Amino acid sequence: MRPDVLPVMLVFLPFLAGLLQFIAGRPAPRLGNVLVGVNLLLVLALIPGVADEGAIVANLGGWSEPLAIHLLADGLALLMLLLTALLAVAVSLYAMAAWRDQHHDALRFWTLWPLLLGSLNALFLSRDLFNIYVTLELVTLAAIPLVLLAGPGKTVDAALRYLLFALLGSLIYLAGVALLYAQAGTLDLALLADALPDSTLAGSLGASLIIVGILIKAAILPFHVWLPAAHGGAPAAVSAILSALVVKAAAYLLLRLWSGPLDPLVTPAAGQLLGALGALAILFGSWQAFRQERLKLVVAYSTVAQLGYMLLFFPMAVTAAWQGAVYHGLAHGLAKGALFLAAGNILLYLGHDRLREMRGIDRPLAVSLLAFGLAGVSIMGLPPSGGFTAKWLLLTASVETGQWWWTITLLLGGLLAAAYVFRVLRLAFLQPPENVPDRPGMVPPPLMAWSATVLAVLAIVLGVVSAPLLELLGSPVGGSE
Amino acid sequence: MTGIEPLAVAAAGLMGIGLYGFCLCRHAVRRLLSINLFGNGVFLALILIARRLPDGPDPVPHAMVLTGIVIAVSATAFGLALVRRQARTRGDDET
Amino acid sequence: MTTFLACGLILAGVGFYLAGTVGLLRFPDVYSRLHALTKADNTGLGLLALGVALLAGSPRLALLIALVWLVAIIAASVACHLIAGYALQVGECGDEDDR
Amino acid sequence: MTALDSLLALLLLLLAARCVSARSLLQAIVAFIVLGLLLALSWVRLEAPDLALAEAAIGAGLLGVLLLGTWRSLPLGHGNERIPLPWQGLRPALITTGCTVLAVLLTVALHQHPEQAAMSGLAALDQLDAAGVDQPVTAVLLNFRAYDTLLEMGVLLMALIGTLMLDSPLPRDTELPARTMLPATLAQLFLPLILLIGLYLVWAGAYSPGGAFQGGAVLAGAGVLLILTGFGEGDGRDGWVLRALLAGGALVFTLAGLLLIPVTGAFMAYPQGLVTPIMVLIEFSLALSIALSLLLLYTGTPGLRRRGER
Repeated sequence: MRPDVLPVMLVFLPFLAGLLQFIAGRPAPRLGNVLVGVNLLLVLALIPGVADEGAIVANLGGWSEPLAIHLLADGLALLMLLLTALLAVAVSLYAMAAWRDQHHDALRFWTLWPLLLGSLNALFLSRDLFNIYVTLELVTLAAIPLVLLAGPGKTVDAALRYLLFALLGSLIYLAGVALLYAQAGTLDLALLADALPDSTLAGSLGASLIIVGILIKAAILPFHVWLPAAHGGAPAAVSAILSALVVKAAAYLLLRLWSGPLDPLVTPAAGQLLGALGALAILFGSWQAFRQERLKLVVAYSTVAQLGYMLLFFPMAVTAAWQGAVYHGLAHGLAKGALFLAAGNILLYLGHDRLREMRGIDRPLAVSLLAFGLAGVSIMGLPPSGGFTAKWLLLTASVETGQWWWTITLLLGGLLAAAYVFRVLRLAFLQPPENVPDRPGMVPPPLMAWSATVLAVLAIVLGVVSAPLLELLGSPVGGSE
Repeated sequence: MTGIEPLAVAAAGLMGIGLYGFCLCRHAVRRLLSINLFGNGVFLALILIARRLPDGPDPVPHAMVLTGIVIAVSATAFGLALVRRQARTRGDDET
Repeated sequence: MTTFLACGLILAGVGFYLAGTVGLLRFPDVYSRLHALTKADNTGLGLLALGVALLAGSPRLALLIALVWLVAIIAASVACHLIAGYALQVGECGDEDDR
Repeated sequence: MTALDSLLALLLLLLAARCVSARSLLQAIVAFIVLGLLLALSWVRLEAPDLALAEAAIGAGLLGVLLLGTWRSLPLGHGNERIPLPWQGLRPALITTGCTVLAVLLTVALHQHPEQAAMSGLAALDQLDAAGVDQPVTAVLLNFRAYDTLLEMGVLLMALIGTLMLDSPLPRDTELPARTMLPATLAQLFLPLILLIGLYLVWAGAYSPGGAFQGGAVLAGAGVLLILTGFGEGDGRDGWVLRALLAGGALVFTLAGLLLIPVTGAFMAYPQGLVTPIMVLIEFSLALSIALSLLLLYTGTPGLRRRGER
C-alpha cells in the first residue's frame, strides 16, 4: 500500500463513520470503538514512513502545485495525531460506559465524536491556510454541541459564549488569510513563505490577524473567558477532548504557522509578546485554579495555565524550546484527559464536584484518585513524567538563550500547579465526618476508572520514551538551531 | 493603480464596526450581528482581492467567499437557536 | 432617438421613486406611507423597467425585464396588503421602540 | 463609476453603524438585512454576480427571516440596548481607537498590490479544461478544492445537529397570515417559478454563474415560503431518508474520495471520462443537502410535514 493513503484515510474514515451513524439513527458504540482502534493503527502505520522520509504528503485531486490541496504528515503533525489517537481510544471506552443507558445522548455523542475526530485529524494534517479555517470551524461546531450533552438548560450560556468567541476568532483568522493571499497568491503553507514579499504592511497585518484569531480559539489569556465554563460544564468525556485536543489544536496551529509560512514576517518582539501572554496565562490560570471551589473548574483553569507553556517557544525559538513546547502539548493532553475523566468519576460518585464536600472518597474511588495523582505528577512537572521532560527542555532553552525570566515563570508555574493538585488530593483523602450521608451516585464501572488511569500512566511513560519521540519531531522548520 | 478604492474602505470599515459592536454590545443577537458585519467585511475584501487577476476574476477567493458565507450562516443559525433556548430557560426560571 | 426616450423614461421613474421616498419619510402613519410607497414606487419601477428594456436591445432581455417587473409588483402589492392588515389588527406601531 | 461605488460604500458604512448603534434590536436586524442586499449589489459591480446571488439568498434572505423569527420569539424588549458612545468612558474610547486604527491599517493593506498576480488563481483558470465544468468558481468548489467543500458540508451538518439538540424551534405563526388568503395564493403562484429557478441555478452552475449553493438556497427559500404561508411546518420526527439526504452532500464526497482511490490511484480525483457525470451527481446531491439543511436550520426541527398532517 502507498504510504500516502494513510493520511487520507485518517480524515475520510472518521467522516464516513460519523455520517453513517447520523443516517442510522440509533447509537452504535461498537462502530465508534472500532473506528478509534483503526485510527490508532493508521497513525502507528504512519510512523515508519515519517521516520524514514521526514514527511508524507498526499495530493488531493491530483492537481499541480499552487492550486492543489495537500495533506502533510510530518513529525509535528504525527505526534499530535498520535496524542489524538491515544486519547480517542481512552475517551471512547469511557464514553461507552458513561452513556450506556441514554439512547438520545449516546446517539448524539457517537455521531459528533467521529466527526470531531476526523476534523481534528484534518486540522493536524492540513497544509493550506483556507483549509485550516474550515477545519477550525468544523472542530468548533462539533465541540459546542458536545458541550450541550451535559444538558442544554445548564450549559447553554457557556455554549453561546464559546460560539461567539470561536466565530469571531475564525473570522479574524480569515481576514488575515485574505490579506496573505492578496500578497502571496497562494494558500499552500509550503509555498507561502517564499511567495510572500518582504515586510509589507499587508503581510504583517495579515500575520497578526491570523495569530490573534488563533489566540482567541486557543483561549490564551486575554481571550480565555469562554473556556472555564464550557470545559467545566461539559460531560467528563467531552471536557477531556476539549481540554486535551481542541484548544491544543489551535495552539498547534500557532507553532506550525509561526515556524513555517509566517517565519519571514514575525519579529523577536512579537515573540516576546506572545511569551509574555503565555507567562501571564500560566500565573493567572494557576492562581485561579487554586482558588476554585469546584473540581472541574480547577481542572479547566489548569488548562488555561498549561496552554501558556506552549507559547514559551516563541520568545526563545531554539530547538530545545520547540521540543519542549510540543512535548508539553503531548504531556498535558494525556494528563489533562486523565484529570477530567477522573473528575468525571468523582462527580458521578458524589453527584456534585464541590471540593469542600469531597472528603472520604479514597476507598471507593481508589483507581480514579490514582489516575488523578499520576496525572497531577505530570502537570506539576515532577520526574519522571512527560511534563517533567517538557519543562526540562523549556528550562534548558531559557538558560541557553539567556532569557532568565522564563526560568522564573516555569518554576513559579510548577509551584502553583503543585499547590492546586495537592489541595484537591488532600481534601479527597481527608477522613469523612462521622455521620456520612448516603451517597446518591454510583461507583463508576471499572472501564471508566481504568481508562482514566491508562491515560495518566501514559503521561508518566512519556517521560521515559522521550528520545525516539523527539527525534521524530525534529527541529522547527524555519527557526534557528 | 492610484487613488482610494471606496469599497476597500467599506470592507475595512465593516470589519472595524463589527469588532466595535462585538466588544460593546451585550446581547447575544447583537453580537452575532456584529460578527456577521465583520464577516461581510472580510468577504467584500476577498472579492476585491479577486479582481486583481488580469484575465477575469480569480475563482479561488470567490470559492472562499461562498464557503465562508455558508459557514457563517449555519454557525449564526446555531447561535440563534442557542439564544432562543437561553431565553426559554431564563423564562422558565422566572416563573 | 430610442436612447433619448429611454433616458426620459428612466429619469421619470427616478422622479417617482424620489417622491415615494419623500412620502415614506414625511407621511405620519402606516397607511399613508404605504399609499405613497406602493403607488409611486410601482409607477417608478414600471417606467424604469420600460426605459431599461428599450436600452436592452434584444426582445429576450426585454421579456425578462417585463417578467421581473411583473413579479416585483405582485410581491410588492401582497407585502403592502400584509403590512396594512397587520397594522389594522395590532394597531398603529410607534416609530421607535415599538417593542 | 467611482461615484456609484462611493455611494455604495457610504451606505454600507452608515447601515453598519446603524446596525450596531440602533437601540431597538428590530431596527438593528432590519439594518443588517438591508446591508446584506446592498452588499450583494456591490458584488454585482465587482464581477461576482454568483456570489451576490448567494449573499442575497442566504446571507440577507434566509438569515434575515431567521433573525426576524428569533426576534419575535424573544420576550418583549429583549435585546434593546444603547451601546455607549466613544466618549462615554475609557473602555469605549479605547475600543473605538483600536477599531479605527485597525480599519485604517486594513484600508492601507487592501490598497497594497504585489508585483506578481495570484498563482493559484492563474493555475485554476489554466486547468479549467480538465475540471469537467466551464465555470471557474464551480470548478474550484467541486473539483480543485473539493476537499474544502466536503469539510464545509460537515460544518453545515454539525450546525444542524447542534441546533436540533437545543429543541428550540422557531415559534409558528398562529395569529397573522391565516386571516388572509393572499400570501397562500401568491405562494402557489410563485412556487413553480421558484423551483424552476432553483433547479436551473444548480444545473447552470456548470457553465454560468450559479451552482449548488445558490440553487440550494433558492430551494430552501421555497421551503421557507411554504412554511410561512401555512402549507408546511416543522415536525418533531425524522426519518432515515431525510437524514440520508441531509448527509448526502458530505457522503458523496467522502465516497468519491474513498471509492475512487483504486480506480484512479489518486485521492478525490475523478476518472477522465466520468468527470462531468460525477460533477453533476455531486452538484445535485450538494444542492439538496444544502436546501434541506438550511430549511431545517430555519425551522429548528428534525423533520418536516404538511400542515395538519400527523
